[in-house]
Amino acid sequence: MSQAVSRFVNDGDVVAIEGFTAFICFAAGHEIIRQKKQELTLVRMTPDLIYDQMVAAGVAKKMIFSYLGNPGVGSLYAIRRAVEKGIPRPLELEEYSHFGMVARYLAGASNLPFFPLRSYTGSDMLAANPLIQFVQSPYGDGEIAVVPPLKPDVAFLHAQRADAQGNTQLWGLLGMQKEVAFAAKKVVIVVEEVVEEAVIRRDPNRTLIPGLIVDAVVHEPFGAHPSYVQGYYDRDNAFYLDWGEQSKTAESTDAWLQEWVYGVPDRAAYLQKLGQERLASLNPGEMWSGEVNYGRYA
Amino acid sequence: MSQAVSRFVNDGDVVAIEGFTAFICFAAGHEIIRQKKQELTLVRMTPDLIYDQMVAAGVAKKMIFSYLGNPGVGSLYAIRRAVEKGIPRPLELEEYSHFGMVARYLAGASNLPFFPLRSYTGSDMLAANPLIQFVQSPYGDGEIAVVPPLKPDVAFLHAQRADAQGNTQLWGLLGMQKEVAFAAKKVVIVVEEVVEEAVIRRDPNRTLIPGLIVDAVVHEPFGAHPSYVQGYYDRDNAFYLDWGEQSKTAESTDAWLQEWVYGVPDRAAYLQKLGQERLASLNPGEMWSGEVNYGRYA
Amino acid sequence: MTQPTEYTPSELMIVNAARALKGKRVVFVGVGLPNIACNLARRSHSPEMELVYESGVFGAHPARLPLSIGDPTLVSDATAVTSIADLFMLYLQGGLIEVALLGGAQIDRYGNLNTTVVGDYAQPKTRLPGSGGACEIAINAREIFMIMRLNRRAFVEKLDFRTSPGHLDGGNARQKLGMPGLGPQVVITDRALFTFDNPEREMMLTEVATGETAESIQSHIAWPLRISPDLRQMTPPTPTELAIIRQELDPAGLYR
Amino acid sequence: MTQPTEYTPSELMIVNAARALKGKRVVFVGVGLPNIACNLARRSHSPEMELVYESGVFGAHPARLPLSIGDPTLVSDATAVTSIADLFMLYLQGGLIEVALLGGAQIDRYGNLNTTVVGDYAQPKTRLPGSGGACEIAINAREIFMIMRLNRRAFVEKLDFRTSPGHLDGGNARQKLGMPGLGPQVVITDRALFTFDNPEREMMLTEVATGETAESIQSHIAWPLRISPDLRQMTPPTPTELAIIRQELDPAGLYR
Repeated sequence: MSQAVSRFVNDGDVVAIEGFTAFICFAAGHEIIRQKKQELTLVRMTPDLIYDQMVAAGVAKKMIFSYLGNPGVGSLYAIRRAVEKGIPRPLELEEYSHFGMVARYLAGASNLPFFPLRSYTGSDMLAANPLIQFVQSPYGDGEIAVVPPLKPDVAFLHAQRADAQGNTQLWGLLGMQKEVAFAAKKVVIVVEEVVEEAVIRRDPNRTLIPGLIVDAVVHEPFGAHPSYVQGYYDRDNAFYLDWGEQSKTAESTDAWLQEWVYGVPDRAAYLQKLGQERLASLNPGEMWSGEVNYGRYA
Repeated sequence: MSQAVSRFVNDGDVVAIEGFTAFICFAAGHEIIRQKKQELTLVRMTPDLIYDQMVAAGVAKKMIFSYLGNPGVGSLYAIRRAVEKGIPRPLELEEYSHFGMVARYLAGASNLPFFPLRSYTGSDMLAANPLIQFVQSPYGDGEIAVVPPLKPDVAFLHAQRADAQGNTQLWGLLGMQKEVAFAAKKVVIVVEEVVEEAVIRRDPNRTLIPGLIVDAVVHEPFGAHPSYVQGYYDRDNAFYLDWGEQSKTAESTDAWLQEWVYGVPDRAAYLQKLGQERLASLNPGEMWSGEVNYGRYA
Repeated sequence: MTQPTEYTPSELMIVNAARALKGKRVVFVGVGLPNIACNLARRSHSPEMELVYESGVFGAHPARLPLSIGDPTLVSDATAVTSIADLFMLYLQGGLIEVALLGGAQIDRYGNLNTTVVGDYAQPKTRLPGSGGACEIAINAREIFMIMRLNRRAFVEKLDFRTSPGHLDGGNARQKLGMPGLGPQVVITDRALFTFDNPEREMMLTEVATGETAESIQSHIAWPLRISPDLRQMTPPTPTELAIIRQELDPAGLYR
Repeated sequence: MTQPTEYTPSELMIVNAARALKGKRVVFVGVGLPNIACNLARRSHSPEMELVYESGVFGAHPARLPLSIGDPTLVSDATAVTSIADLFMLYLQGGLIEVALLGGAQIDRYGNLNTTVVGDYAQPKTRLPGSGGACEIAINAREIFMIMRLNRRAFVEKLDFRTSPGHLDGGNARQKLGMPGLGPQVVITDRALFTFDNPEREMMLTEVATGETAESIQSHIAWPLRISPDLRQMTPPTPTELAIIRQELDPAGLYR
């Protein structure tokens, strides 16, 4: 991960660490903090704790997003401090609705000049974000909102498994992982398991991201903690609740970063500090998918 | 199937029997012929043998499509007779490229006034089809082709399996089955196997079509013969080759329809006539997907 | 046998939301109160109701009470789990959602919602979460039901920011803009119920909870309230409803 | 040891296409000759080449010779299989395809293709298959290689219908229309090889097969042919190339 971040993240880049509630690659975020990257534009539909921590660490000048909250808990205090008080530095916001963000990724992934969606009419979001425009339908049925393509310089996407070439399979909440992967200029895949190509090829419909567009594969078990990976571990809800308290002041937030990010050299050390018992408590049990037959057709 | 066709197909309807090379529901097409439906508009990216047979039978006044061929073999003679000579009746054509058809389905499925795509510039298809239009990007980067939504009155979609509520799973070439299902006003799912809801729920990511949009489920094993269903049977290539000869004259085509469509009351009789040996020869062997763990999260 | 006769404001909202959902088939739902309300509806009068989560889950059968709309327990044993793009394009914009439940920090008399900022947008006093999916949900879902606590800071004369359109400036403003959905139909609060069942599509008091009057409700609302000519008393939560909530849906009392 | 020195027109086209594909990483491919050409390239000089099929298959490992781009043998044991929408939006339009191989019933001097009709569109003498994916492939793939038999009915002065744009009227016409791809780069036939390596982007004879001359090639082409100043003799298929085709890729001789 250290190598992937130093190689693919440059100061000033547009960086996406995506995943809808699941698959949030905290391992990448923490390494970006440790490497003291600067002036990043952070892209994520739901900034979540990961961007709260990164904004608190001062790596970001801007954020492109659609929902700013600690899911199921409350506010993201570090981001609010940056926006409301400029601590540790001001943070520019570029804001969409969820569908608008998805549409921007879709336009970026499919090389379209814009993507149309039925949203924004009658909303003040139009005034707040001049990139949201309207085009007239040539079929005489009025106008429709459009958003421009978004192509992050680099995306970190977590998944259950990939082969060494980056052919990536994921299951559970698919979120926008596929669209971001195709939209990004560089893609780093972070997985719970690196598997043989043969494992991937047994179920080709489950391959959401082809190795073709992947620049690096990082093997980082529990790399999405405290978010979750379907079938591998549960969300560490206590962590989310604790963060609601921990992040309330700049001082306590910094103390946390010192202890859990700067104070550990890498993810392995973070996990060791977290402790085997805590990780074991996140075991989700088993519920298997069953198999389907693709046929041999020899 | 008899019930589904009589209930959901009205004379004059826009009918889609889709599937890219695979999952082509010949069972539905033959039943529509037997019930002597009239003045249909037939929609399919690749009309294939199924629409060649339906056009020969005179059920269609119009076809909306993007590639007119007997895949891997040659021409579709019945459709060519209709277009070139008006036999048995003239056939109006509305023509797109593959991507244009997909884009029409996407617009229909997602209630958009149009769908943009980078195609058609510099092509005579623009002159041949005035529904293909251009819109200007509001971001100053030129214009882009758009096509209008396509919402068939009824779609027949074949798949490996569904539960009684119509929650449908398919694997292999996914084609445009999902997009057509969401675009169509009525959806008839035709499956090799009707399974318990529990089977579907073991692998929710494989559910492409939710029961929510399904109006009927028809259990019709080998309903896609002579096309194929991944893991269940192979394409009957001899049939495709034979059709290349059989369909060369109106007389030999009619003779085939008499014997294999009008001459059998239903799909079961067709299969019996085809013979167990021929069906057995299409067995694809086994290649299983492996299982993934979704976790219990109790 | 002890029958619960006391109930909390949350329970009142849950019960009223569940009742309003009677007969609805496809509901777009978040976690928390709306989730419990939908499940109460399913276990009482509407067993056929299908829930769609913004996270891409259809037909969830959670083995535990989900903590967020992205909880993995919603995925395991669900009928279908789809990408966010498909969820918004095919399910929501495709017109499959009959009712969506929304809330916000501020609401005005036409059911427009603010979930973005308190104060000025560029220099906010309080930065709120923003739209999430609310803006397009408000536009595309066939009907919108709101669930919010009644208080004067929330029921304002003028929104600081209009995140999600309700009936805009009232009347047929939505249709003029070509919005597919019908907009807000009901506002469910802990003290009263409001509908928009008038030509101006203005929030109108139709039911008051036990102990409340039109006057007491007005005191929590910034604008002069429109009152239904047949204002009714709310039927309190029944023992059966409360029992389902307390014993089956929220035994830990998280949402009490 | 018998060395094959005779070869068929098809084998010549396969070998020339394979050679032209040298160093290309991502190729959009149909079945038949293009499929065999790609696999010959993979087994000789370009083992890293990735094939993408219009049917949605990436990284196919077929257990038998596929009969169509939709053959189920392409699916089993493939690396990824995707919807047609994803194939066209994300792979093709997304700009991932380096080279696509196309053919047609008619081609003109600027590499524009007709696969739609012979004769008038409304009253065709012969109704051909139409575009399929060819129109958007011709626009979006970075480079287009054509494979066609050389004859006067195909290499025409004016197309009956322009299905897929090549270099349009020549020069930088494509760029002016904002097309992402570079357009036709080479035309591979059974008698000669052509490129468009001139400012007018006009088809230009660069290699002739054994036994052919510039004059003999001109006799198969309707327009006055542009000839490269350094016209070369084509290197005939090598024994190794022919052995791979005949023993491994098409042992049944289907495409001989």
